Amino acid sequence: MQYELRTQVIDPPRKTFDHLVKRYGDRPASRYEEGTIDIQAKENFHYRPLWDPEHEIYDEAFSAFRLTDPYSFTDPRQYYYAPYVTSRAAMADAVAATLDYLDSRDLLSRLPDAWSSVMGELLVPLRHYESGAQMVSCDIARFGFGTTITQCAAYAAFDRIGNAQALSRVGIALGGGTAELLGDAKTRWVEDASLQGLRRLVEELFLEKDWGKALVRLDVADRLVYSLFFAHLDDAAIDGGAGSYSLVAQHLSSWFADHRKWVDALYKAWVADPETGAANKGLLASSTAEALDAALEALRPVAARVDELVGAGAGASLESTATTIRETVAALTD
Amino acid sequence: MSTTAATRPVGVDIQESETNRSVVEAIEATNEGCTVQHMPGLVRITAPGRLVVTRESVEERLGREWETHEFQLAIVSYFGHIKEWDDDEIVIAWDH
Amino acid sequence: MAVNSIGTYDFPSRSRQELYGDDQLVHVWFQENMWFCASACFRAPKAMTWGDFWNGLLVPYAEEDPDFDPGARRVWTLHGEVIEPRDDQTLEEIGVEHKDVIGMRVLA
Amino acid sequence: MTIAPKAPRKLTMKQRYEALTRDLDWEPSYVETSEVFPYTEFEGIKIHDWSKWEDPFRLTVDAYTKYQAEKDKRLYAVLDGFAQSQGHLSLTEASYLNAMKLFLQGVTPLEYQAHRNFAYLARHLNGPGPRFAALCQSIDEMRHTQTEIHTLSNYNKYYGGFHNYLEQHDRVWYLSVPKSFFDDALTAGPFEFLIAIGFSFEYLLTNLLFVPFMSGASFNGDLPTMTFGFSAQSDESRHMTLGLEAIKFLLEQDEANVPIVQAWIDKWFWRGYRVTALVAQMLDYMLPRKVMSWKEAFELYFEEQMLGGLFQDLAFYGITPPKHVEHAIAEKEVLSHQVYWTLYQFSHAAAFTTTFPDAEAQSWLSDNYPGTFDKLYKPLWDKEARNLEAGGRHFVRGLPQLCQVCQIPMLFTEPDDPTTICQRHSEYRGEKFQTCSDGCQWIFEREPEKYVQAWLPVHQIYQGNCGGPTVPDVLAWYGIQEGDGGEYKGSLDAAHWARWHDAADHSHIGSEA
Repeated sequence: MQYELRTQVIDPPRKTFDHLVKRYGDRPASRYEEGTIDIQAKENFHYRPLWDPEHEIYDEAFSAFRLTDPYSFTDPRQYYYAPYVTSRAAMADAVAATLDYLDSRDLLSRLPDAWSSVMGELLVPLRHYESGAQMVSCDIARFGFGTTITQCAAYAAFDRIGNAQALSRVGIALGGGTAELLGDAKTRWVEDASLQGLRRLVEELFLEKDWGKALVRLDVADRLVYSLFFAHLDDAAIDGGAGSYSLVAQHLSSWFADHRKWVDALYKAWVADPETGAANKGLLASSTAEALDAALEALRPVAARVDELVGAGAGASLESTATTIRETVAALTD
Repeated sequence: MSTTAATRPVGVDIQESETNRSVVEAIEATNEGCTVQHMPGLVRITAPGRLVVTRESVEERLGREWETHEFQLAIVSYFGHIKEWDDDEIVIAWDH
Repeated sequence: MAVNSIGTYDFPSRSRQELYGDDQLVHVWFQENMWFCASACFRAPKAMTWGDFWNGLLVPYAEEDPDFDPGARRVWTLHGEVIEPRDDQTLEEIGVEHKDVIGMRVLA
Repeated sequence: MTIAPKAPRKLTMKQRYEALTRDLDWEPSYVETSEVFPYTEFEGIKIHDWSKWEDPFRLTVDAYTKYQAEKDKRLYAVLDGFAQSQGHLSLTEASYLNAMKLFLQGVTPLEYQAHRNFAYLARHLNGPGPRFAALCQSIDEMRHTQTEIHTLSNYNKYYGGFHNYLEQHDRVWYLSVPKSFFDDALTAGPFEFLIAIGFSFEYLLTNLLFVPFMSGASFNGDLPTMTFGFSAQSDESRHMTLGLEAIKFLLEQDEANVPIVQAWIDKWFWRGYRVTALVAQMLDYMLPRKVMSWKEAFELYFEEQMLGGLFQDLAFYGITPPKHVEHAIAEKEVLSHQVYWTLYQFSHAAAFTTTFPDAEAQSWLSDNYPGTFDKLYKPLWDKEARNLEAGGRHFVRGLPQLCQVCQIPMLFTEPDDPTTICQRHSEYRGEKFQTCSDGCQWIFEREPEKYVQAWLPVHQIYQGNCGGPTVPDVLAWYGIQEGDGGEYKGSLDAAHWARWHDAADHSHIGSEA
């Protein structure tokens, strides 16, 4: 016992790595900080990309949004891999528990037909929207500048695939344990008139080269989609006797609340930057406005279809979310 | 020197630990003619042509349910080609 | 063969001579002497005399070998040919160009 | 009310994976597919059917997070326990940590680079199967970056050489070897990157690179490194599979892909092999307790498993063993000795220390390299022993010539003559470029447009871009502090080690009470 006590008093000559001491002073650093801050290479890149000779391997010029110090933004959730993956394992467990419950009570087959249609026609095809969101997030993870940002984007990309898979599992459950309904959902995603605006929006987003703008455009669409499907319809479903819709929606809704924490923090860092803040504000305001117009146009037919099926005031809800987005961005950029 | 896919060795390295002991024993029992070598921190099992890990044989030794995905907690490296990885078995073999 | 790229792929060498002004890089390849683990690289003015190159750059480097004998007879090579540089000749006059490799072998 | 069939059949792992991962794709119609995937054509690779891509792991997000969370739980428990119990004092010797310093400075930043570029693949490959596999690998590589940092962070608190590893990776001469290697891969197109990193690095060379490090850790009392290493390697098996699937997929898609892939294998085998030179000396010289020799590791992991196994398999597609592989085989007897002899002489400008191999170490080298050590390298160490007795310690007083491609000092010898340093010359646009070997020369001449851009540390120092004209200026720019480099004996690490072990001795406890 004494031996151990004795050995524990060795005073470590260093508290952490040099780059963290420079930034935060001589104090022990957190695992998030050690695993994130300044990790991306900064200088002396050896070669230019063959696939984009105009840029360096990591290049601030990949976006018009700039931070004087990219590490002035940090993830409010402090996710490095271990806590991230632990939190997602718990989310996946929760989703699985819900699906098992729905399955064991045969609850999905007891849904009112209209709500069953909302799920099969509109909710399950969103797996493709999520898959598109994964691709956009991967671009941010590769071309973003600074590990605090790109790490969030990489985890978000993985989350989006997770969401796509969760929605697919709903589809499998809804299809009585087969993948048939997923095939229908894909056809709907590609062919149904109500979904074409949204699909077009995703496809056009693939061509956005500026990762900052892509992030804003995706976020605006996300806020409309999530607010409609996982907040507004969650309530409406309970009123409409479709409790199992709500059981599913809660998981995506809580994921989105977690996800938006870092996006919001990044917006705040953009506008607060002492040097680039003014330019970022202008960009954020204009990108949001453009993105909102496009996303509303894409989602109005979706909301209209929802209202046709269950008459839940989806259209009005969509417009009201848009107003909230306009107000929030105005408050941030005025 | 030409060899055939049926005899050319394949192998897997497994981290040496108490929990992995059943996995190693199961592989030994399932694969006739395999060789087990202990190296610092790991166990290397090689077999001519083909090496199979079956869920059933691991579960028998482990005394509980075991998903083949769990093999990911044990494997350190392998050589050969993972030809199959499904609910019941994992097969490492060469294609050609 | 040329690289495959999207768009023009044309960048200047990061080691080109103009980056060294009136100087150039000169390599010395120690042959038949494994004490020197690798060939050496020096920056030297093109107008530096061989005498200055030898006394000012090469000897201080080579002295790290405890058996180094500055007076030993040596064979020098450049561009695959034996050369016999005189102390008063400049590197340029000897024909040493940017990033050339000068071979140096001590005669037994 | 619709009634679903009762007791639905559970989907098999394969069906479930297909449904959840591979079926997420659709053919875009509002924009051109070629605009959505702008990077998968310029390399000349032809893909006819992306759905032919196989992923034997059949992972889905729920299974991934479940097992990865479990792995990390186990790993961080070991790290915490080790830190709390002053586990660093149970290493064989503080000099062991030189291997880990090299690892943190040289390898960890590469894991991060892999993370970023697998994200690029996870966006820009046309098929959802390979995109998902790439995405898993991308976040796995972030995991490796972080678990390595967190593992070695504890050593950084007590020992030199770790504290400025990130800046050093961007600046220090010997670290431009791994950095330029990965920069080369990142700047290549997506398919070349897959062959470079996914196949050549992860499948062909990963065992050679990592298993010796991890076994070395296990053998030298470094429980955390062993744990993170084996834990990372379990992800690595997925990565190896991605690499192998990638190559088989490309080869099966179109015959015209075969020569392109072969040239990439030729290039990336040699490029990766050169980076493993650092591992060779680590195994034979840096580990206080040796695990296996480089030669043995090379024979087992490369010659037996890859040449004897994998390449026999790939012969089916018309793929031959990598160009210049015979030179690597010839070098196995000399490589580690040449590299360590070089690091020994340049460690005054490094963030690790080196020392004279003692009698026991030399006799191990002599036993393991009966054909070369006594004849070629022992005489050098004997001369250095006399030098040390006379108060000398051999450090080079200047800068080495570097290979334009691998960026290692020009220390390698002719394949058939281990006493003659190899010099290869090429000219491009009127400028001379030297390379260390036929392998590096071939790589240079294939793509000179690329390699002329190399940020060669020695040239940059001479251009005045590295802090100033003198060695102390450059070392300050490297962020090297007293005790980081030079000779191990008498170093700060050695002194601390001795003091802490004295302090940990029972006999002192009573006297201080």
